Amino acid sequence: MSAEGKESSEAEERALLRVREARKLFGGFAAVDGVSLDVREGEIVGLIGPNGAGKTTLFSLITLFLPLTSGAVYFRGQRIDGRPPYLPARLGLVRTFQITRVFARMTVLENLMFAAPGQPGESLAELALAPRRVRAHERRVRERADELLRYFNLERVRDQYAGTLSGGQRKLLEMARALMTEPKLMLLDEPMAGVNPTLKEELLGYVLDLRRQGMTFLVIEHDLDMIMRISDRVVAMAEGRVISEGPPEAVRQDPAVVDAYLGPGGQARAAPVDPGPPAGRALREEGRAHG
Amino acid sequence: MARPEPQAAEPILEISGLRAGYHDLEILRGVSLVVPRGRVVTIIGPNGAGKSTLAKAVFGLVRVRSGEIRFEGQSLLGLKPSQIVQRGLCYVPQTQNVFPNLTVLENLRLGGTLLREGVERRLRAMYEMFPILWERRHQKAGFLSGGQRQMLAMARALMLEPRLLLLDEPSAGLAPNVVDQVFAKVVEINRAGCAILMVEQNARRALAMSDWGYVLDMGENALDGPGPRLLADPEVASLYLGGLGGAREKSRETPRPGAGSEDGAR
Amino acid sequence: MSGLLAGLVAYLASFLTNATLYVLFVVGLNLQYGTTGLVNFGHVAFLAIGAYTAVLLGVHGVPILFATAAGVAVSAVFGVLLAFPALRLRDDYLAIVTIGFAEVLRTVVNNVQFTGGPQGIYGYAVPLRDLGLGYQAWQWLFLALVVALTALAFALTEYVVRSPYGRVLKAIREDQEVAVALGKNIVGYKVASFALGAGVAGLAGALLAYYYGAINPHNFEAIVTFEAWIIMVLGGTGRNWGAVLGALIYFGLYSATARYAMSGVGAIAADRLAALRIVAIGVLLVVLMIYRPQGILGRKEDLGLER
Amino acid sequence: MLQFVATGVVFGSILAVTASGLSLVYAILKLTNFAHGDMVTFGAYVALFLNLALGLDVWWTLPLAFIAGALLAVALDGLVWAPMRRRGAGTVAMMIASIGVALALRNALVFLFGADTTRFDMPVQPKVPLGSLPVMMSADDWEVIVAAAVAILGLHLLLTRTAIGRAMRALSDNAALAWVSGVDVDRVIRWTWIVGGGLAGAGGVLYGMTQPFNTNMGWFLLLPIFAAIIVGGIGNPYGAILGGLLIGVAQEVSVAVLPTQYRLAVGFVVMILVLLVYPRGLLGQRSLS
Repeated sequence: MSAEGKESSEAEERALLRVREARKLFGGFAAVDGVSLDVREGEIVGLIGPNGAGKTTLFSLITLFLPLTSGAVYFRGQRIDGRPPYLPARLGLVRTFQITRVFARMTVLENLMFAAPGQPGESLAELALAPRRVRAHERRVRERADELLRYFNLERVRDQYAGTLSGGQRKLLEMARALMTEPKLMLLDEPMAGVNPTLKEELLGYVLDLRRQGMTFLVIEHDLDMIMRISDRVVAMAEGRVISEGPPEAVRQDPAVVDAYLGPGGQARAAPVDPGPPAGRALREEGRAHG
Repeated sequence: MARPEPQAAEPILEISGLRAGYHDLEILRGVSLVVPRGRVVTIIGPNGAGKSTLAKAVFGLVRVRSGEIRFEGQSLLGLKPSQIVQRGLCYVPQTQNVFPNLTVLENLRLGGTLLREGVERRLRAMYEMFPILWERRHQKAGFLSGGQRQMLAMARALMLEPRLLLLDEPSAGLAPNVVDQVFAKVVEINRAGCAILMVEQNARRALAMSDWGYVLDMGENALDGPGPRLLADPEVASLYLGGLGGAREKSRETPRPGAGSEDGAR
Repeated sequence: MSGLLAGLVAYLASFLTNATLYVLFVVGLNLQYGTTGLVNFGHVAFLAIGAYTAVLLGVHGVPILFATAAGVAVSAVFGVLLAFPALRLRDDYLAIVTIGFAEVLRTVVNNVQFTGGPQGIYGYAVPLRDLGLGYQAWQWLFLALVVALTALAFALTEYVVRSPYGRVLKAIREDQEVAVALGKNIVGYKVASFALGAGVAGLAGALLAYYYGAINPHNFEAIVTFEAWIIMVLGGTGRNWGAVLGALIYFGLYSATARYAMSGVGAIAADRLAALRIVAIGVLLVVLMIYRPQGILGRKEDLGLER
Repeated sequence: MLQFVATGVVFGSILAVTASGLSLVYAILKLTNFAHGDMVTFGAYVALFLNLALGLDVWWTLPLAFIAGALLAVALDGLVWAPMRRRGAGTVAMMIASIGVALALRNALVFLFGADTTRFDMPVQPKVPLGSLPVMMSADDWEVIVAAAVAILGLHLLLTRTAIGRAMRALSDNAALAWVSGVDVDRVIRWTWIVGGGLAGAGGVLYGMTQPFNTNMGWFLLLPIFAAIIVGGIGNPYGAILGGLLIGVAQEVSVAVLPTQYRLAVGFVVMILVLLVYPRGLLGQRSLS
């Protein structure tokens, strides 16, 4: 932890994503209430917090799915809020969804090929005037897609409708599809939700492997063990605000985070039943052992 | 660690080997639990452990693949929600649990839809238990505060005098002192003879007031035991809190500033 | 004997021409709904615009080739105009707006002078008619023209649908938010898809006008749109071959019952039998939607997987 | 000018009756029913049959047409909509099916009654001036307005004062919660069709009282009816009443400046304008309250 001070001083210039005082009101309710955070190149940042903390809303604000009420979002030094929602992906910022959203009535291969950027064949003029160029580019896109299908072990279902895939395969497809956009930063929204332990390890492996190849991640995850294992840094949110931020170890120690998850401390206050003797020491030790 | 003794009272709800999920995502992978008549049982577990799915599965809102759900000895599988309600098991969902464009009174009357007689008697009982609802009876439910809505949702479910009330995270999104009020009501409801099966994220308070607690992890039973003792169980912390448990004691020493004094009406 | 045969041959030509024109018309609808997911319940409007534009220009001395091209272009332009308000609308609103557009257009055509009002227009020049061929030979020649143009439109839309461009259209149909999240600017695609479909319908309209030799507002009633929908869903939405199959089945059934509908059966007058035929069409549509919404060629998952 | 407003109010109240039924069906079933106009036609022809063949006074046919419309709607639900709901059909599939129902229903009526324009056998009443205003209205005009008002008042009382009305509002508010609160959803749906179909049937009779009609009347009414519910806010029967009156008056007043044939277009244009300015309609969306 000795490097902490140095890290924060370098944070500004190295930040790939900077969110400043992001706020989102729904009616009078602040779903995101003045959130600032940075994600630096090559990092895996975990975003945690109880249900309703505003994590997914924050994702939607960063990817311009929803307009900010106030605040700013910078990606690679460029201010992007207020710009059209297709822009982030073009700049290298792509997200996945809590509940997977694949193009059900398109094949797995089509799902991937669709996401590739800069395709000349997406213009009618090019289709008419430069069919050869379109075909050549298609070939390259297909090769890249096949590569990813191999990487994610989806070759067998390449030509199936994505709607026929299992839940786990959909997760992988969504991640592969996001990778087709050649992103710098991936926002993963609960990649482990509803996933069996084997696939969880597999997904974890992919994230770590991609990071080794230079990818940056911001990950919402409820599986705290998982998030502690993969994150360089953890940001905890509750009720629309950042309540704690730092290395996993520090966030884990933060009483505010524990309170947010377990309910505020002092459980005896309103409890009509005697809570019994505290077992703090044992809990702490057990907790460390699991950390 | 010694296993707690089996519960003594006669079971009102028994779930065994329940597997359920959406599409091809299996959220529950074999859950079993028992609610004794007249007791409070709480299910806790990290987000995504399948707590809410369990509540929905009991109510037939999620397709059950295998396993059994018995209420007073009879299977609930394949029944319509209205039939389940009729048998004496009522449900309060986590969110959107009132009809915002209906008045408080209309919400309550709707809760009593299946009553053939005694609607007025139940209304009086509900107003007695929740005086705020009497004051607001002609207001649209959409204008109530979060805590008041939760009270109304519980009252609506209680109109039918259920023998078991299923609560899905009654404390979600409420300010701490409102949570206190809600939990106090839950105890009051229980003392009036209604068994409670509660799904909660707020483990500390929920377990403290429960006769029995179950911890779910990844859609499976992880631990169970008497509520307060379960809360003290070190294994719970490791399962439920991931690596966070170590901070627990520290947090008790330094309570969050203002945590208990926020105004309830947000 | 030879008279009977000649009658049969002529009948076959008219059957095939009608069916092919509908294939063309449905190819346009299929691009809009089957591929891109835009509900268009007023497709007949573009048929009418193509027909009237081509005929009116022809009457005023514009060569047929240019008049026909103008019919396509004007239809496409109206497609763009209608697409803009429609872009933000949900399926049900879009359905109502398109129906309304078609009905209002028909009202206008019925009531202005230059379209000939309810009497319509007749006696205009028709392609290939001045080659000095007999009517029957012309019929076959014209059929060949219709088939050739339909095949061309068919091939071009297939090319587009199978291209990266078509992939974007399909992604819009499946989940437009995700398409945007992956970096595609979808607005232009939706407008273009609607306009292209309208243009194809405009071509069908011009050819229809040439084939009939006379047009009036009665030719462009809402039922024509719904016939196109039946043909599309019969074959299976999103598949152009489905349009061919659907048109053959639909016109097959239609012709099979035509003799009775023309002459009546016993005491039942012809117009009542025609009505009964439309009752059957309606029932067919309902039964199809209940039991096989994905159509005959459609895969089972085509509709079952909607979200 | 005032005369056009008066005629518009008469037509508008008929629109209000039919549109509120359609809106109710949408609110509870989320079904955009393109066959609603032909259910209006059906009501008119049931009344025509009772009036011409059985010699019943037209006013007496009004409740009978209501019942016939309700029965038809319930039957169609059993034959078409319930199976589609069970199979989880999408909104577009339901819309296409409703087109099929519309075609079948309309042409069944053509088959039975022919396509010619017809009218009820009822005494022609003189139009008399309304006080000192330059407005002529017949007794029938007034009666149509009163009947429409009674129907709408009945709908209002049903929605606010009865258990089934409360359940309807609950179902449109939050279907999932209604489902788990013990509401018998099948029963509410049945009543929704009874009311929606009944109002369509009765609306058809009211229309027939004001002018000659043929089997196409429902199709021509469909656009103004949809314009009314969209202007008022789709799924809100009270909005449909407001929208019906607005569209009715707008269409008739347009006759002062445009050829009468464009009345239909006027309603449509008003609808487009409202959609552009208030995408959710004047009284908002999806609420029965």
